[in-house]
Amino acid sequence: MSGTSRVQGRGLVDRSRPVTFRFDGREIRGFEGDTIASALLANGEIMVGRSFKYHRPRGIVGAGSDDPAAMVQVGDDAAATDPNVMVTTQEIHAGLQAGPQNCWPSLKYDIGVLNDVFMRFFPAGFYYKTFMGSDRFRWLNWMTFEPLIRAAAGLGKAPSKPDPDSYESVNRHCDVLVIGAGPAGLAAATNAARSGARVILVEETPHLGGSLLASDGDTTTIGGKSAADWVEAQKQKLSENPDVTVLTRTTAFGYYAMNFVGLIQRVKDHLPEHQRDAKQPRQRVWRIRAKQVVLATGAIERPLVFNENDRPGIMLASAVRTFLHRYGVLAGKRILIFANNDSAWQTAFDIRAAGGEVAGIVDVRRDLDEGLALRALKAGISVHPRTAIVGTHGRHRVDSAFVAGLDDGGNIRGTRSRIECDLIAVSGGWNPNVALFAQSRGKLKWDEGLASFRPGQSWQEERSAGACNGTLDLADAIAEGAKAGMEAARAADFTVRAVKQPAVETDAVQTLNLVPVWQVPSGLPREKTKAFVDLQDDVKASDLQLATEEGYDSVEHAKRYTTQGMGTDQGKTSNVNAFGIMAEARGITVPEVGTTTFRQPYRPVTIGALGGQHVGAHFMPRRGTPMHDWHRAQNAIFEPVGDWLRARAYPKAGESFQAAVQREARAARTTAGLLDATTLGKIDIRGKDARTFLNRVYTNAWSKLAPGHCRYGLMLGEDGMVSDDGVTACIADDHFHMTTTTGGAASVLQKLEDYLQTEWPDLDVWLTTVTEQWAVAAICGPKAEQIVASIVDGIDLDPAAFPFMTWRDGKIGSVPARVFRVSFTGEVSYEINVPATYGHWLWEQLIAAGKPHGLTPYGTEAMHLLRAEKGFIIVGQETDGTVTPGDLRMDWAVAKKKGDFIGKRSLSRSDTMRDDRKQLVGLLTFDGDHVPMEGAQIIGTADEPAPPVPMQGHVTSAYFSPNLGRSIAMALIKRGGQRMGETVWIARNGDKPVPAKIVGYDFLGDAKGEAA
Amino acid sequence: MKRYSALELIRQGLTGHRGWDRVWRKPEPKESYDAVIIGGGGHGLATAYYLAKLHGMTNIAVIEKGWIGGGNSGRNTTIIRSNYLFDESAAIYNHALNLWKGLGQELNFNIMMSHRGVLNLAHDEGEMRQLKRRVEANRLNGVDSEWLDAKEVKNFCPSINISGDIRYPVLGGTLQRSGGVNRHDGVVWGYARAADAMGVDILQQTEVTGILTDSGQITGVETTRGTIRTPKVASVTAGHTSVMAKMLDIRLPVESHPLQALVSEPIKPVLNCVVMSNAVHVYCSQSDKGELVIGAGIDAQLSYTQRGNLDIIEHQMASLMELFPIFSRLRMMRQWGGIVDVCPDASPIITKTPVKGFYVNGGWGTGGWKATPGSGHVFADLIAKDEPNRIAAPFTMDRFVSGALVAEHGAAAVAH
Amino acid sequence: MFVIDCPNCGPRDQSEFVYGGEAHIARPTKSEDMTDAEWGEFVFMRTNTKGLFAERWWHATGCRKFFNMLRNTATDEIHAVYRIGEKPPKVDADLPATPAGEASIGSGNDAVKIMRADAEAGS
Amino acid sequence: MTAPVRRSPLAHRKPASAPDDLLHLSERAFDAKIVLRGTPDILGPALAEVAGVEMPEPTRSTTSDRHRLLWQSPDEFLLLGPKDTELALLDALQAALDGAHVQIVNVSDYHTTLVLAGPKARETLMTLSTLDLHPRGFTVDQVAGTTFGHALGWLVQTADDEAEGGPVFEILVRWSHADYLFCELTHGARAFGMPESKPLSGELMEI
Ligand SMILES: Cc1cc2nc3c(=O)[nH]c(=O)nc-3n(C[C@H](O)[C@H](O)[C@H](O)COP(=O)(O)OP(=O)(O)OC[C@H]3O[C@@H](n4cnc5c(N)ncnc54)[C@H](O)[C@@H]3O)c2cc1C
Ligand SMILES: NC(=O)c1ccc[n+]([C@@H]2O[C@H](COP(=O)([O-])OP(=O)(O)OC[C@H]3O[C@@H](n4cnc5c(N)ncnc54)[C@H](O)[C@@H]3O)[C@@H](O)[C@H]2O)c1
Ligand SMILES: Cc1cc2nc3c(=O)[nH]c(=O)nc-3n(C[C@H](O)[C@H](O)[C@H](O)COP(=O)(O)O)c2cc1C
Ligand SMILES: [Zn+2]
Repeated sequence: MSGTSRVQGRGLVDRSRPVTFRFDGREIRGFEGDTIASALLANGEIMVGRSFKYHRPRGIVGAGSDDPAAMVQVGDDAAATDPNVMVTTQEIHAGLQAGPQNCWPSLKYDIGVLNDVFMRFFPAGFYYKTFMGSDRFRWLNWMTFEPLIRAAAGLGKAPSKPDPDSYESVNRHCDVLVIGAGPAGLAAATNAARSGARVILVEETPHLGGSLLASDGDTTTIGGKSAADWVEAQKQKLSENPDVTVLTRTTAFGYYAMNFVGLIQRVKDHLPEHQRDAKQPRQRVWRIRAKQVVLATGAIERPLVFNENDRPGIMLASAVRTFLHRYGVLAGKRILIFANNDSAWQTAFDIRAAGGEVAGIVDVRRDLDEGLALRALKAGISVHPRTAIVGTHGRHRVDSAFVAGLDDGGNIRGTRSRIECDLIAVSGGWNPNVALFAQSRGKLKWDEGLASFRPGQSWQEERSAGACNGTLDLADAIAEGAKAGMEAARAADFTVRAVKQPAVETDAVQTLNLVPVWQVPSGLPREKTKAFVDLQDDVKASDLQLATEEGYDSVEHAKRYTTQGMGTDQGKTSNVNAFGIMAEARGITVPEVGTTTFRQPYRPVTIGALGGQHVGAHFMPRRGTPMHDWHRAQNAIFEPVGDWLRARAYPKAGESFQAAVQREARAARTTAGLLDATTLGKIDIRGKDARTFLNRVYTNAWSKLAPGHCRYGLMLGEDGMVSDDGVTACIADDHFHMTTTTGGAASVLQKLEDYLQTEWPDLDVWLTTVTEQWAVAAICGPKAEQIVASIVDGIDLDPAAFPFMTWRDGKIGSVPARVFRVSFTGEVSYEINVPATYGHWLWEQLIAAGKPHGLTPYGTEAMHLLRAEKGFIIVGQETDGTVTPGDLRMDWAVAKKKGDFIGKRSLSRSDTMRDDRKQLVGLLTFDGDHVPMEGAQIIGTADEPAPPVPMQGHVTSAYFSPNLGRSIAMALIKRGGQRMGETVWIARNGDKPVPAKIVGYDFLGDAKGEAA
Repeated sequence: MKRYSALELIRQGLTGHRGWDRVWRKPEPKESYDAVIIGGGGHGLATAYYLAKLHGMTNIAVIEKGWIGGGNSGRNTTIIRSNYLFDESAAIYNHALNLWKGLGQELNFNIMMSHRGVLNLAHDEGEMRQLKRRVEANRLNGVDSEWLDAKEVKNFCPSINISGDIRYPVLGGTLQRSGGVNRHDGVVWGYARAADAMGVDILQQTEVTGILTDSGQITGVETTRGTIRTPKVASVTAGHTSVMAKMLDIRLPVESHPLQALVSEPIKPVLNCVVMSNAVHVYCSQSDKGELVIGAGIDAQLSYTQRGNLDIIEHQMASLMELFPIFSRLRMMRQWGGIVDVCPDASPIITKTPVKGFYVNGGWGTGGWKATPGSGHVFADLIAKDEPNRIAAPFTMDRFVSGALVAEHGAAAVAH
Repeated sequence: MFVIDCPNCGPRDQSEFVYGGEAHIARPTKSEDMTDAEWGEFVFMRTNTKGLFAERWWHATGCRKFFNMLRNTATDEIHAVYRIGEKPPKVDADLPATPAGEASIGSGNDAVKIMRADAEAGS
Repeated sequence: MTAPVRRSPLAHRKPASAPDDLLHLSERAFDAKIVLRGTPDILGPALAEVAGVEMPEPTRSTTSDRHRLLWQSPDEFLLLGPKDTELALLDALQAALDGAHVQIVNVSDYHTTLVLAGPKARETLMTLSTLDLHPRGFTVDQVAGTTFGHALGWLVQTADDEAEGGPVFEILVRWSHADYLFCELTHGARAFGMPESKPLSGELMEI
């Protein structure tokens, strides 16, 4: 049954290139340029799927992205399958596999159709009224029913393997962005481009021309050319202009603030596998910043809502024209027209002209245009004025319609008669496609003539032209487009002269004469009428009426109660009908009902495409230090610290992580350890007021720190809570080198700039980040001095000459180095800073020099352990945004007398001065082998009572200390500082709490004295 | 109020569904009420419901400037959990969770409460520590919460990618099995219907434009439908909390930001629980209808536009790809924004104010949906008794003077 | 996404900037004389204006300068940028007609449409 | 001890090119780079004397035969000079500006420079940058501190579009973002036949 419905000589499909694809397990033949829809129709098929709720058969209704429900699953590969693909937009190609979704066991025989049988019990929102459990049957609640409902819902299936394709997003700026390449958009783009402006023209379908491609190209001339030639000429003009970009198969999906528009380009979906360029992404998001936008997105035909209007074979009249002219396919063999306006009559004429059979024109209007009636008569088409379709028949495709006359009250009069047909082409009028305009936050207005909404007041730099602006006449649409294009160019500061617009001659129907009918009467009671509004979500007119009666009368409530317009098409064809039906039900006008909110995207956008290239390996930079390669080569275990990756430990072959940490930590105290400390934030501070500045940003005093010396500082937020810490060195009286935590580097610099620029602009201070200027190797332990001595020149390492908390400049080879005698471990320690490009070399020198002395590189885990042995805090581990210096029992770091500093006042609030706050203490478990879990809670009893259990605090850090031969922990405990020696218990999930003694947190005590 | 049941549904089905009652009346505003609640979101309606049910205050009105549920209640990702760190938070959120459990039945309205479990993932050492601390605190507070290692995470939620190759591998996570999602609109409607049945007037399309006082005591409100007298005004206006307070020259520690969410096209079930990750920034579940419901991030700037930026969504989707590479070919169907009222400590304000008779419930920020019944319950108590009860007491405004913040913000992964 | 006209670098994408919160909140110089309540006011309280709002932004990737911006938070329309230390300029903005209401256009809050505005759409 | 070896952040990456000279991407490491904080009236004479460059207008850069001076903010400028001259420059500038309220910081190792040249340079950059990089929007000697995907950097155009081989852009990027940016640029340019460099990954993160 191939090609039976093809009409010779029409359409853009390439008849020299047949294409075979599979649908529902069968081979289907079409031509290059066909969509699944046009190929199916050419083969006499129209049913493609099942509806969401009642599993009713669904066929092709539209011819483009406005189709409400004709969706399939494309691809049978577990990784590259696509659910909910619209047959009307998916171009066919060799190898394409498509299958119906939401039906089982097959498209034709679907168990889910039982829902349809019981439809009367499942009106809108029925699920709110049941399944909630009752006093007697509590188990009959949602948890029992949900799995069944879930399994029945949903449409297609998600892939089960990761996506093999890639995506990309790109940025562009332009002067004029034109969306839609119908006659209006083409005129806008060419006229804007004449000015020299940078123009981008976007078209959703593969071809320029819009509705011109859906009309008989021979009966319309523009500027003396056939419509097709005119389109070709515009295309030529645009392609010759280097400042114009034309994008087809590209949908403008989102109109955001400040003329930021998102486009989604389908780069490869239409190509067979072997033609897909591996260098190209599957889809591309264009992020456009346009000075001016011209919307030329056309109009969307709306169907009529009548009884049994959802059968496959009931199609929009414009879609019938599109299939005929764009694809050369007659969608039916005997086509009945049903309309309330003139434009659908064109469909009848076109069918006749193509040699098809028209079963008649059923029109609800009484007064018909005489010219049209005459044309119909000439074409041998029977016309039924003041008549309505009141029902249809046909199992998987309509085979006949029942019609009846209407009286002046719009009610059914007389008896039903039957008209045989295999396709009903309906038109309820046109809705200007205002989605993007509304997204831009423009204000819609009601147009009585169209009985629809169209753009009212613009809010952004944008103008609408053509059918999307309610201008349906072709000549007017072109003129309006041209004007919009020129005005947009001028608004973007270009000059352009008006030129005469081409004359349009056409015998296509240009009038509308619409008589709105929101629901066609059926003569049946409401419960017997199956008049569908939203074909995807199975919303019937009666559902909207029920919602209104029940009190869900606000348009937003009705939407949510019935799910009207909440499907993948977002109500493109159905919303205005729904508003009309609601208006009738409420006895008010449609504009009084208002619209629901148009939201992005205009059409669903692939999630992967939104992620763009920033996924997988490209997700986030893996920031590494100059020594990173060395750590990698040692098979270090890494940990993410913000964007950085830091070496956590260096297990040797066969060694466990924990064993490695113990070994590294032991070495650091017995021989020497080496840590890559490059990631610490570093800020160069200079200016005569630098000391004053430091006094204000740190809690402690900086007035007396002499050049050559270093000091530890605590930084608070204005709320008094510890936010960062680090060592700052005095380089010269007006020059300091500050270090911050790794994670705090950026935020501290921002905070300091903030205070400097906005609170204390009178201070003469400059700040510059030098975080990545320096590579830092921290070497510590009993052998550190010897090792450092063997490579550093120009520094007297004698502790008397180079004491703790000072720094010196020296050289390593010819490389200038700055060495800080600070310690985060309690061991004698040197933090050697060299310019980053020498970092790797420095590290290798230290490793080599240290080898004879047992130098052991250690990672962040051993670093944490070592500092805990010495009782140093880590901001973010001992603190959590609720901890003051007093809570840390670090009052020594808070200068009482120096004047104000950030957060000072907060320390004297009633709550921050409470004496039962949690305080940092050390904890020694009675069982020294037991290492408490970090985060474990502290309780006051040996047994865990039933919840709620009073909690006294929690373990912030805990390690097995190789140097003390037992476990150590730090904890924040209520009143901890005053409870030395007390026993508390550490709660354990499922186990008996572990007793521990509260102690000071300098576990090494004076044994290792390098403490600030 | 005609009760809803399967039987009634069948009866109505046989008679064309013509016998259903209106869910709520459409009353004209009275001249005066015993109390006026501003804000017809979940919290406001729950407050009214409990005031009427538990405190016998039925001569009250809920005033809503748009349609009820049109604020954040209608635009949230409906994640419900109570595994908060601090005792104060655990108390109020768990109170809410317990109320959620029987709420559908109590309201005689199916709110589709699905206790399908909430996973909070950890991706680095710091998060592991924080989440373990939370699990332990939860357990001792009687909040259902457990720790899962990466493999157990995968077992519980097979669609997650736990590969070690990703930028921030999943190291483990917490699971609250009683957490889950529900149907936000159903909750709003259920509360409204039940409150209306007890006599509460729900005044939609009525905006409060001013609050009247006389010597420091509330006397009424000005609305777009006239003046209404009342001795008690309770603001439950989420994103507009500051705007309400400003009518009485009260400043609050609240900033209103756009927060976005989106849904994918509907698909057959692929995600069986709620997944939340802070480091990779993903909040995701699948609705009963089949869409993936994905919470995006908050815009940095404040705004009252219920919109947000595309780049937030783009980052969100890139993050989603880390944890769920199999979602890549699905499509975003709709995105939207709400206006969330964020407090510096990420905890709510439930408080009396210097103006006698003026009560404020707000500051729930990105995560107040889960609290709806609990919030309404304790707020009703505060309005009726003019004193916060034990659960509400930590959330008064006093904490911004004393410093006793309930700093979930600093302490735990708080979002949604 | 906003395009923010940095006073130093010119119009740039919002992704280059960091939001700096409400503008014109001067840090008290004599905090020791303040009550807890007064201090709490400075640290925590914000006007959170719906309407014309002065806020700070930091051009993090560019000139690293803070500056002020006047924006209508009911529509996100940016009205002016000006330097730290300067007073906000006078501008005309489409402000909400009522305190919690919406600007006549551009608010984006179609979802809380008010009846009367609905009716207007018809005229 | 071995003789000092300077290693640039992209020492492990070879220059990459797309066919037909559409695009070339390479690292130029070790330029001398000095940050100068101060007002132009104070810095101007010193820079003229030491480096022979004029103070640039906002968002522009100026050049002399050996130096380029980038505007970064009204009081922040970045001086670029030949390899191994940073210490001398530092000394000379310090001497010339002695006692003035300025800050002079050696950041030679903070950044490295990526050079992206060729007719497809703009398009490639636009896969990552939100700047208006059309020749009308971005011209020779223009400077912008901005983001490239998740990396930060300073972009400067150093050769005109009309120049042989097309426009040349330089991006100053910090050490830890250099590999990411290099790979993103090759990734963004894959459509032009650029061989793709994969970001380093595979660090062990599980115990
Ligand atoms: C995108 C998004 C995702 C979220 N996800 C979650 C989540 O997963 N889990 C979670 O727990 N929370 C979540 N939240 C937060 C949650 O939605 C809110 O905390 C919660 O819904 C607030 O409820 P409410 O009743 O206080 O506010 P709302 O529902 O916003 O109600 C306030 C009402 O006050 C009305 N109002 C305002 N001004 C006036 C006036 N002058 N006169 C009359 N009426 C007025 C408004 O119109 C509104 O209807 C999310 C929020 C958003 C925006
Ligand atoms: N007589 C009638 O009743 C009637 C009705 C509707 C249209 N028309 C005809 O429409 C024509 C008006 O032309 P027009 O140019 O305004 O509309 P058009 O329909 O010819 O073109 C609109 C174009 O915009 C594209 N588009 C829509 N949304 C898009 C998006 N988001 N992204 C990218 N592309 C998108 C469409 O694919 C289409 O090609 C006239 O010729 C008129 O005769 C007539
Ligand atoms: C949990 C949840 C699920 C949703 N599911 C859908 C959906 O299936 N289809 C849809 O169109 N919108 C869905 N929405 C979005 C709403 O349509 C709407 O965008 C949201 O309530 C905000 O309202 P507004 O867009 O009218 O401002 C959902 C919203 C939420 C909160
Ligand atoms: Zn700037």
